[in-house]
Amino acid sequence: MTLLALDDLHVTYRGGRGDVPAVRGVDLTLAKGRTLGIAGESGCGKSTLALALLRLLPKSADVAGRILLNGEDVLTMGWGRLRAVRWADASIVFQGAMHSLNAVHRVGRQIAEPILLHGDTTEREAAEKAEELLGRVGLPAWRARSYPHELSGGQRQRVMIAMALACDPDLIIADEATTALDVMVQAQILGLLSELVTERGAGLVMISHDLSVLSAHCDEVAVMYAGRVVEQGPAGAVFSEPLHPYTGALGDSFPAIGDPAARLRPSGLPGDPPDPADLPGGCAFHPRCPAAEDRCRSEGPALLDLGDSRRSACLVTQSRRSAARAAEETA
Amino acid sequence: QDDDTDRLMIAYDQELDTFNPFKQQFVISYNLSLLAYDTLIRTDAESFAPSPGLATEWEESDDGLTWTFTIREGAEWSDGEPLTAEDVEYTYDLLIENEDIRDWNIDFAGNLVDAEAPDDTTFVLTLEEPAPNDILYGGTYIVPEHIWSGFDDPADPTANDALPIVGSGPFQTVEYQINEFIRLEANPGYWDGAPGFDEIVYVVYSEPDAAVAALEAGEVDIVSKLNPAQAEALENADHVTVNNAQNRRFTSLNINHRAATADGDGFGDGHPALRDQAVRTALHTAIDKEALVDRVLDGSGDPGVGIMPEIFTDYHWDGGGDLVEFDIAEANGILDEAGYEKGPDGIRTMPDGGEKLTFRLYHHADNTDYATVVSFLTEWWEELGLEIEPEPIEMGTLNDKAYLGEYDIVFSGWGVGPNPSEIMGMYTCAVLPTKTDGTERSHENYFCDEEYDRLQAEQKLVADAAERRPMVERQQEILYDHAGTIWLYYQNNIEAYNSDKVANLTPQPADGGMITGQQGFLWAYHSATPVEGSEGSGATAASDNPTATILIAAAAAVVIGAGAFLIARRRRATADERE
Amino acid sequence: MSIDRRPAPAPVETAAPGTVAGALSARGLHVGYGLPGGRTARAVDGVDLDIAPGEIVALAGESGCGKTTLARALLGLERPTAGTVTHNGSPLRYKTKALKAFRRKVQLVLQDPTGALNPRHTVYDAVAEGPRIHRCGGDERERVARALSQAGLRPAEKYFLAYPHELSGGQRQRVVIAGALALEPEIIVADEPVASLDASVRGEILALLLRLRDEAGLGALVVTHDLGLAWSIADRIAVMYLGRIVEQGPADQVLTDPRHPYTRALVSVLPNSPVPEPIVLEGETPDATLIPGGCRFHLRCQELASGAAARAGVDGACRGSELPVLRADTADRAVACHLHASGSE
Amino acid sequence: MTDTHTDSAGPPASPRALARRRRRESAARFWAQYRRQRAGVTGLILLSAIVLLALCAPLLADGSALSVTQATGGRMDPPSAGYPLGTDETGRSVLALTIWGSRLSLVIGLTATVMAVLIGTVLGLTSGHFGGWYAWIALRLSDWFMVLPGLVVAIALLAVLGRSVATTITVIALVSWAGTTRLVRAQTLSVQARPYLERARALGAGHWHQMTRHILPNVMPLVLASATLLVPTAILTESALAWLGLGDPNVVSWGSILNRAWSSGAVSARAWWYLLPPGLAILLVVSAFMMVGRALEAVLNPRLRGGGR
Amino acid sequence: MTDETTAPGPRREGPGADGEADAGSEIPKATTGFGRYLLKHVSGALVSLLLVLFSSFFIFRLIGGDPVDQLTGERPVTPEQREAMRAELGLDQPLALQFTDYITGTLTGDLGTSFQYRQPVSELILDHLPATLLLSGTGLALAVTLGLWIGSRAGWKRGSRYDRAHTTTGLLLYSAPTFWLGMIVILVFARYLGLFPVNGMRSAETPPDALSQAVDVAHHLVLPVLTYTAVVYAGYLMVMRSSVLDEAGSDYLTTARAKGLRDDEVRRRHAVPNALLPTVTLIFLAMGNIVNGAIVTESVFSWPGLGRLFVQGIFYPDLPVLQSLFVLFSASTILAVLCAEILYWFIDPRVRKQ
Ligand SMILES: Nc1ncnc2c1ncn2[C@@H]1O[C@H](COP(=O)(O)OP(=O)(O)OP(=O)(O)O)[C@@H](O)[C@H]1O
Ligand SMILES: Nc1ncnc2c1ncn2[C@@H]1O[C@H](COP(=O)(O)OP(=O)(O)OP(=O)(O)O)[C@@H](O)[C@H]1O
Ligand SMILES: [Mg+2]
Ligand SMILES: [Mg+2]
Repeated sequence: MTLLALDDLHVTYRGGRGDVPAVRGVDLTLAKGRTLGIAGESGCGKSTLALALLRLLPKSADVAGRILLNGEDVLTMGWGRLRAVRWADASIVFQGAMHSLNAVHRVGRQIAEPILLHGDTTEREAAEKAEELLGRVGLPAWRARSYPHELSGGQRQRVMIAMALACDPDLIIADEATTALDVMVQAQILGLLSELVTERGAGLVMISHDLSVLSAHCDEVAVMYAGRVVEQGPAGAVFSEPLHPYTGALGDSFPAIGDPAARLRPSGLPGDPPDPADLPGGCAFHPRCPAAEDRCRSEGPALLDLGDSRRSACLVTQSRRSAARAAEETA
Repeated sequence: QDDDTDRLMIAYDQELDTFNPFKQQFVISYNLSLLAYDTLIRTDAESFAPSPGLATEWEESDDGLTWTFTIREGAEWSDGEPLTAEDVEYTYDLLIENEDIRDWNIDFAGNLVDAEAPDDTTFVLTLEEPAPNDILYGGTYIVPEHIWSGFDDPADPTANDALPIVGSGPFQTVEYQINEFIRLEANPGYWDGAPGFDEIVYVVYSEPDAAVAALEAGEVDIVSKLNPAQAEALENADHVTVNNAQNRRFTSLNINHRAATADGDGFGDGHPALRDQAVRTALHTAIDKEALVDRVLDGSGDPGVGIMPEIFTDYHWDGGGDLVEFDIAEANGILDEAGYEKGPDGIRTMPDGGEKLTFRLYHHADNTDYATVVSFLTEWWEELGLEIEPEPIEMGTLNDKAYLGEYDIVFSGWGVGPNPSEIMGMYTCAVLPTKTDGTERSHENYFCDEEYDRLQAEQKLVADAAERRPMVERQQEILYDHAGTIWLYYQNNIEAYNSDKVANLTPQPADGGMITGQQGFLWAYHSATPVEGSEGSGATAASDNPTATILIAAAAAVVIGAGAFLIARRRRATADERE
Repeated sequence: MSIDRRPAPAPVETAAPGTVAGALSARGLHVGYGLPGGRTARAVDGVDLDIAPGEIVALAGESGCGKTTLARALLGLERPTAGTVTHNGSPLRYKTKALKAFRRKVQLVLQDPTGALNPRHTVYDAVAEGPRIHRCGGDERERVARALSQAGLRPAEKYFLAYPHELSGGQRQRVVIAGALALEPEIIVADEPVASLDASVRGEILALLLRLRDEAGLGALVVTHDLGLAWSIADRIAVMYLGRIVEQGPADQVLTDPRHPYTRALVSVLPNSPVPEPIVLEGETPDATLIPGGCRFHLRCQELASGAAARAGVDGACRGSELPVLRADTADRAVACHLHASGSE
Repeated sequence: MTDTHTDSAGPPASPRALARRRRRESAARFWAQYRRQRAGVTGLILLSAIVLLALCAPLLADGSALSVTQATGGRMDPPSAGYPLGTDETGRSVLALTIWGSRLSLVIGLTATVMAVLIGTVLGLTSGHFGGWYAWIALRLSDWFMVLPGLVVAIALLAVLGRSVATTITVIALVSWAGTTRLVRAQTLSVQARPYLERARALGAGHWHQMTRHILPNVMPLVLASATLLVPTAILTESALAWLGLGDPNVVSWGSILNRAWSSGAVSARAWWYLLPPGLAILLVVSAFMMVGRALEAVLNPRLRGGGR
Repeated sequence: MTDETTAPGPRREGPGADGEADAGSEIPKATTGFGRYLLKHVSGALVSLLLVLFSSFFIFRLIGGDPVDQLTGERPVTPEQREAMRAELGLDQPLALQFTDYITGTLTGDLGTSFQYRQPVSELILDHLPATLLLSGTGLALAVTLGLWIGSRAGWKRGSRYDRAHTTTGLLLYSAPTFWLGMIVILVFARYLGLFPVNGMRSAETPPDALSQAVDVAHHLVLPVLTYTAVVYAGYLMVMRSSVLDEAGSDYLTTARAKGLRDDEVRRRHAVPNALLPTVTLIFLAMGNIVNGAIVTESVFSWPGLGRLFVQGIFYPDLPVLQSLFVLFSASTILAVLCAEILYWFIDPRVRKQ
C-alpha cells in the first residue's frame, strides 16, 4: 500500500536576492515497510524535501505539487489536521542531534512530549513509554533524566530515534541521521533504524550523501541533483550499475576497499556543485558531466522509466538504453 | 492621632545632626531646640533686641562680671515637672564643668566662672571678663536636670535621643524618621501661651521643586529657600502667600590679597597683582551688584556692602553714599594708571611686563546661582583685559584651597547673627593662622588691621546698639576699602505659606522679616494659628484623597488589562492557525 | 634556506630517524593536555612515525584517538611532553626563529577550508601570506600565481581577488593548499583535508595531492577517519587507537588484510568490506584521560571477548602487559597486538 | 555565491590597486546591506543632521547668545517670536543653548567612547591573544569594572577628580571600557580558535602578524558596532552626572542645561520650554546612535541577520 | 551573502564519540563539578569584594576638604569645636589606623558613624534600605515582566507590526534620560494634572493605620515606579527579543513543530525557556543599572532610599556613608552576578558540561 506519494513537488525559497528553486519537480512513492534512500550532495534539496513532507519549511518557501500521506494531501490540510498528522503519522530524525534536542529539557520529557500531545495518556504513562523507547534504542532508562549535553553524539542521535518512534508513526524520515558520527557508531545507528522499521512495518525515508551507505541499507534509492531526482531504482543496482553519470561519480567518491580500480586513483567530478539560484540551462549536470553532449546543454531530460524498475534522467543513457532496447527488439 | 489635629507642615531640606542642644550645628537642629527649650533671654520679633525669656529680669553688676537673673515662676517642663533656677544652674554648670561641652561652646563658656541658684527664682552667673553681648545674645537652652542628670555623658551627641524630648518650649519632638519627617507636638502648658497648632511636622523635601509642588497641593504649609521661578509660580496659587523676606546671610568674594600667618609669613600661590589694592578696587568697580541682584536673584535681595546684612538695621552699614560705582571704563582706568599694561593678546600683565593677569575664580560646584554669577563676573572682568579661569569646586576642596592660600578669588558666604562681634571676630588679627597647613580655620580671608582690631575690642563691651553702631560701621568701612573681600549681595529668603490654612505668622524683624530662619525664638510658629475651617481645603481634590486616585487607577488598569487580554485571546484564535 | 646549512646535531635516537633527506619523523612522541582537576589527557601516548618526501601516509582512527594532536605536534604547534620530532635528522627546537624556519619546509592543510581562510583576505593575500611572513623575496605575484595553478586553480589571475566566500568548498581547499605550496615545502600535513567537502569534489582534491607527490615529490601525512580515502591515496597507513599507533604498513595490505582487531573492526563495518561479518565494538568510548592498562584496546577487543585471545593463550597478556611502541623503522607491517606477538613480520 | 571575481579579471592590474578596488566594492556591499535597515538609515540621517547642527552652531546662534551680560530676554519667558523656545533664568535663548549644548554633549560622548574603546580593544586583544597572568589580571580588572555600578563609580571618581569636561570624559571612559574588553577578548578568543589562525601559525606568523593581520580586522567591525552603542550610554551618563550637579556648571551641555533648569525651578514654573528641548535632544541623539548601532550590529553580526533556518 | 566576519560559522561537529550499553552504573557526577564551579566563582567574587573594600576607603579620602567645614556650614567654628568634632569623627587618627579600623569595622558590621546624620551608618542603611527595595523591587519586577513578555513576542514575530511598535517605543524610552523623564512625569502628572504627589515616600499627615499607610506609600510610588520602569523595561525587551531571535531558527524548534505543537506552544515551551537563559544572567548583570536607576530616580522624586543617601553624601562629603554605600552597591552587584552564575548552573544544563 502506498504510504507516501510525492507528485511533482516544487519548493522555491523566495528571498531578497532572487528565488532559489530548491526542489524542482520530484515524484516519489514509498510503500509501508519499505526503505527509500535519497542521496545527493550538499545543497541538492534533500532536507528541503524532508521538511516539505510535514510542511515545516519557513514561510519564505513556496511549495507546489502534492504530498500524499496515506492518501491525504499534506499541503492542503487544515492546520489542526496537520498538527495531528505531524509526528503521529510521520516523524523526522534530523541531522544535528546536537541542535535538534532542546538543551534545557531532560530527554525523557522531550520524548514524552509528543506522546502527551497526541495520545490520551497521563504524564506518568508517557514517561514510562519514554523510558521504554529509550530501552528500544539501547539506552538505559535512567538516561531519561539526562540533559542532551550529558550524552554523546551517538546517544543523542538514538534519543532522536526514540523520539521519532514515540507515536508509532507510519513514516519515519531520517535526514542525514548519521552523517556526523564515527563509522562504528554510524553502523550501529543505521542497523538500529532499519531493524526498527522492518519490525514495525513503517516506511522509512533515509537521506544521506553517502551512496554506499544507502545502498547497503535501503530497498530503493533516489539520487538527487540540483533539486531533481536524476536516478531511481533498487539500491544495489543503482550503486553497482549507475544509469546516470552523476550517480556513478557519487558512487566512486566512496571507493570500496579492495577494489584495485580505486587504489591510488581517487575519482571525482570536475567543477563545482551547482548553485540552485543560478542553474545552468538544459540538463543541470551538463557542465560537470563527462558524457555531456550538445543537446544536454539545451534539453532538460525527464526522469524516464528504463525498465527493471529503474529510472534515469540522462539523455545519453536514455537514448543508449532505447537504442539497446531497439537493438534487442530487432534482434 | 485623630484627624482634627491641626498640623503645621514645614518643608525642610537638611538633616538633623543631634538632639543634644550643646553639640548641634545644623539649622534644623537649632530650630528644634528653639522650639523645645527656652533661653533666659531671647531676641524679640521686632528687631532682634534682647527680650525676656525664662528670665523675666536681669541685672549686670557694675564691673560687668556678675549677672543676676530672675527666673519666671510657673514655668513647667513638658512632662509636668516644674522648671526652677536649679535647672538653670544645672545647665550652666554643664557649660562650666563638662569639659567636652565647654570646649564645644568655648567662645561663650570659656568666659563663665560660676553658676549659682540661691533660690528657685534667682540665678547668678559669674564671668571672667565682661561680655554683655555674649550674655544678651548667647542663648543657652535650659535643659531639665531631672532628665539630664540621668545621662551617662551629657556631652554625647546621642545622649538626648530618647523621644519625646522633654523641654519647656512650645513644641517638643516626638517622632523622627530620617530623611522623611520630624514631628513635634505642642506644649499646651507653655508659659507664654499654648501654641495655635497642635503639631509641627518638618517634612523633608530635598528638591525645592518638590516642596513647591507639595505646597501647591496642600501637602505642606511652609516652604522656604525658594528661587524666583518658584516664587513666581506660587504667586499664582490662590491659597499661597509668598513672603520675600530679607535674609541674614551675605555672599562675598574673597580675594587673595595675601595669605599670611599671624607672624606675617606669606604662603599659598595667590596672584601677585591681587596684593595691589588698585587691582582689587578695579575688580570691585567692575562688578554691577545691582545687575547681579536683578538678574541672578530676580530682584530678591540687596547689593552687598558690608558684613551686616540689611536685615540688621542696627548694624548694617550703607556706605554713607560713598560706594564704588559699577564702571568698566573707570576700572580700566585704575588698572592703566597702576601700570598693568595690556599685552598683545589683550591681557594685562604685571607692571614689569612679566606675569599675565590671569585669575583663578573658584566657586562652589553645587550652587548654580554662583555659576551664573561667575558668568557675569567673567564677562565683566574680561572687559578689563583680565583672564579669568572659573572653576567649580566641591566645598571641602574649596575650603582646603582657601585656607592654604591657594586661590586668587573665591566665593564665600556666611549667615550672620544679630550680635555683630561674632562674625566680625573672624576678621581680626588674633585669629590668623600660626601655621601654613590650612588647619586653623577661624579667620576669614587673612584680614588683619590694627584699627579694626581696636574697634572690635571696644564694641564688644558695649551693649547699647546706638553707642555700638558707629564702631561697627567703621569696621565695615575699613573692610570695604581694603577690598580684600567684596560683598556681592544679601540674598532674600523667599518663603511661602498656605494662607488658607495658616495665619498669624509673626515675622522677624517686624518689617519685611522672615518666618523661617528666625533667631532667638521661633515667634512665627508659636503665634501661628490654623485658619477657621481650613481642614481639607486648599489641597487639590485628587491628592486629597489618594485612595480614590489609586482605586480609579486600579480600576482603569483592570479594565485596560482585561481588554488587552480579550483582544490578545481573539488574536490568538487566529494565530493558532498560522505559524 | 638556513635550516639546511645548520650543522646537524649529533644523532640522539638509536633508530636514526629521517634517513631520507627532508623526512619528518616522530620518536616516542607523547602529548598530554592538563585538564582541570589535575587529570591529564594523554592524547598522543608514544608514537613513532616517519614521513618521507614523495610518500603519502594516512593516519586513521576513530574520533578522539589523537590524530589531530599528533599532526599538530609534528608541526611544532603543540609541544610534546616527551619524545622528539625531527626534520632532516635534526630535532625540532621550539624557539620562535627555529620554528619559523622549520615551517617553511613543513606545511599544514586543515580540515575546514572555510575556516582556514580569513574571510577578510583575498585569495591573493591568503596565498601570499606565507611568502610575506618568510620574506621570500622574488616576484611575489609570480610565486602566488604558480602556487595557485599548481593547486589547480587556473588561470590563477582570475582567482587573485576573490574572497573565500565567493569560492566553492573545493576551490577553497585548493587555495589553502596553494597557500602551503607557495612556500615550496617538502612535506604537507593534512588534517582531514576533505572531510568537509562534498562527496563529488573530494576526489579532485585527493587527486591533487597524488599529483603533487608525483610531480613535486611532496610528502604528505593525511589524517582521516575514512578508510576508503586511505585506500584511494595512501602509500602507507597508520591506524591509531587511543594515542598509539596500533597497526601500520602499506595501505593496500593493511586494508585488505587487517590484522589488529581494531583495524578489523573498522574495516568490517564498511560497505563491501573485505571482512565478511561486521564487527560492532562493545564497551566505553575511549577516553584519553583513562587509558586502560595492558593492551589499551583490550576492553573493547572482540578477540578477547569472543575468547579467541584466551584460546591463543594471550588473554592474560592482553589485560596485563603493555605493548611496546610500534617502531617506525620496522620493515613492512607492524601490529601492536598480543595475538600477533611477533609484532612484525 | 556569484562569481564576482570573474569580472575583475581584465588586464592584470597590480594586486594592490585591485585590492583597493575590492575593498571599495565590499564597502559598497556593506552600504547596500546597511541601506536595507530602515531604522539604521533613519538614525544615520538624524545623526548627520544633529552633527551638522552642532558644527554650524556658531552660524545658527553666535557665541554672544551664551553671554549672560548681553542676554536680553526675560527670566524664563515662554516661547515668543524672538525666542522660539523661550528663555532660561538669565534671559538667554533656550534654542541657542540647546544648539550649543549639542557640541559638548557630542564631544564628551564621542571622546569618552573613543577612549574606552581604545583601552578596551588593546586590553582585550592582548589579553585574549597572550593569555597567562597578564590576561588573568586584565580579565579580573575588567570583570571588576564590569560589575561595579557605573554611575556610583563615576560619581565617586568625579567627586575625587573634580569637575571639568576632561574629568567627565575620563570618568565615563573609565567606567565603560570593561565591556569592550570583554567583547574584544571573547571575539579574540573565538578568532584565535579559528583554523585560519592555526594556519597562520603553521605558516610561521608571529604574534604581531597574527594580531594585526587576522585578529584585529575581524574584531574591528564588532568593536565599531559596540562603540556606536557605547556613545549613547556615554551621552546619557554625562547628562545624568551633569544633572546630579557633578558636571562643570560653567559649560553648556544638555545635561548642565537641565541641571540649571531643575535647580532654578523650571518644573515649578511649568517652564516646559526649558525642560523639553535639551531632553528631547538627548533622546534624539541617543536613539539615533542606538538605531545606527543596532543596524551596524545587524549587518555585521550575521547571527542576527539570517532569516529562516 | 558577504563575508561572515564575526561569530564562528556553524562548525561542523566532529564525529561524536559514543559508547555502547552504558548500563545504569554511574549517574553523571555533577556535584564535584559544581563544587569546583562554585569555588571558582565565589573566589572571584571575593577578590572583587576585597578590591572594592580597599578602594572605597581610599577613593573617598581623596575627595579632600575638612568634613568639619561642611558640618558646621556657614557658621563660625572655634578651633576647639573643630578639634572636638574631628576627634568625634575619628579624623584625628593617622590614616593607617583609620584604615585598619575601617576594615575591621566593616567586616564586623560596624560601618562607622555618619558625619552628616551622627548615626551609625548601619542604622542609616537599614532605615533607607526598605525604600530602595520597594522602589527598585517594584520597578524591576514590572520592567522584567513587561520587558520579557513583550520582548519574547516581538522577537518571535520579528518584523511584525507588534514588533515594530514595541521596539520603537522601547528604543525611545531607553534613550530618554531617566531624570528627564522623571521631570517630565512630574511636570505632567503632578504639576499639570495634580494626580500624584511628587516627593518622598509617604505623607506625614497620613493616619498611622496600616491600610492608609500602604495606600499612601502606593500613591507616592506610582510616579517613581513609572519612570523607573519606563526606562528599564526597554533594556529587557531588547535583550529578550534578540535572544528569542537567536533561538528562532534553531533546529529544536523545527523538531518541536514537527511534533505537532501549536505555534505559541513552541514559543512558550521551547523558545522562551532557552531564550531566557542568557537573559537571566543579564538581569542579574544589570544590577549595576538598577543601582544607577535607583540613584537617579530617587534623586528626582526625593525618594528616601539609599541612592539619594549616596548622592547627598557626595556633596557633603559624608565619608562613612559614602564608603559603606559604595561597598554595599558594589557588593550587591558582585553578589548578584555571583547569584546569576550559580543560578545559571542550575537552570542551564549546558553550563555543567565542563
Ligand atoms: N530558508 C532558506 N532560504 C533560502 N534558501 C534556502 C533555505 N534553506 C535552504 N535553502 C537553499 O536550498 C537549497 C537546498 O537546501 P537543502 O538544505 O535542502 O540541501 P541539502 O540537500 O539538505 O544539503 P545538505 O546536504 O548540505 O544538508 C540550498 O541551495 C540552500 O542554500
Ligand atoms: N586542547 C586540548 N585540551 C585538552 N584535551 C584535548 C585538547 N585537544 C585534544 N584533547 C583531547 O585529546 C584527545 C585527542 O584529541 P584529537 O583532537 O587529537 O583527536 P582526533 O583523533 O583528531 O579526533 P577527531 O577525529 O574528532 O578530530 C581527545 O581525547 C581530546 O579530548
Ligand atoms: Mg540537509
Ligand atoms: Mg581531529
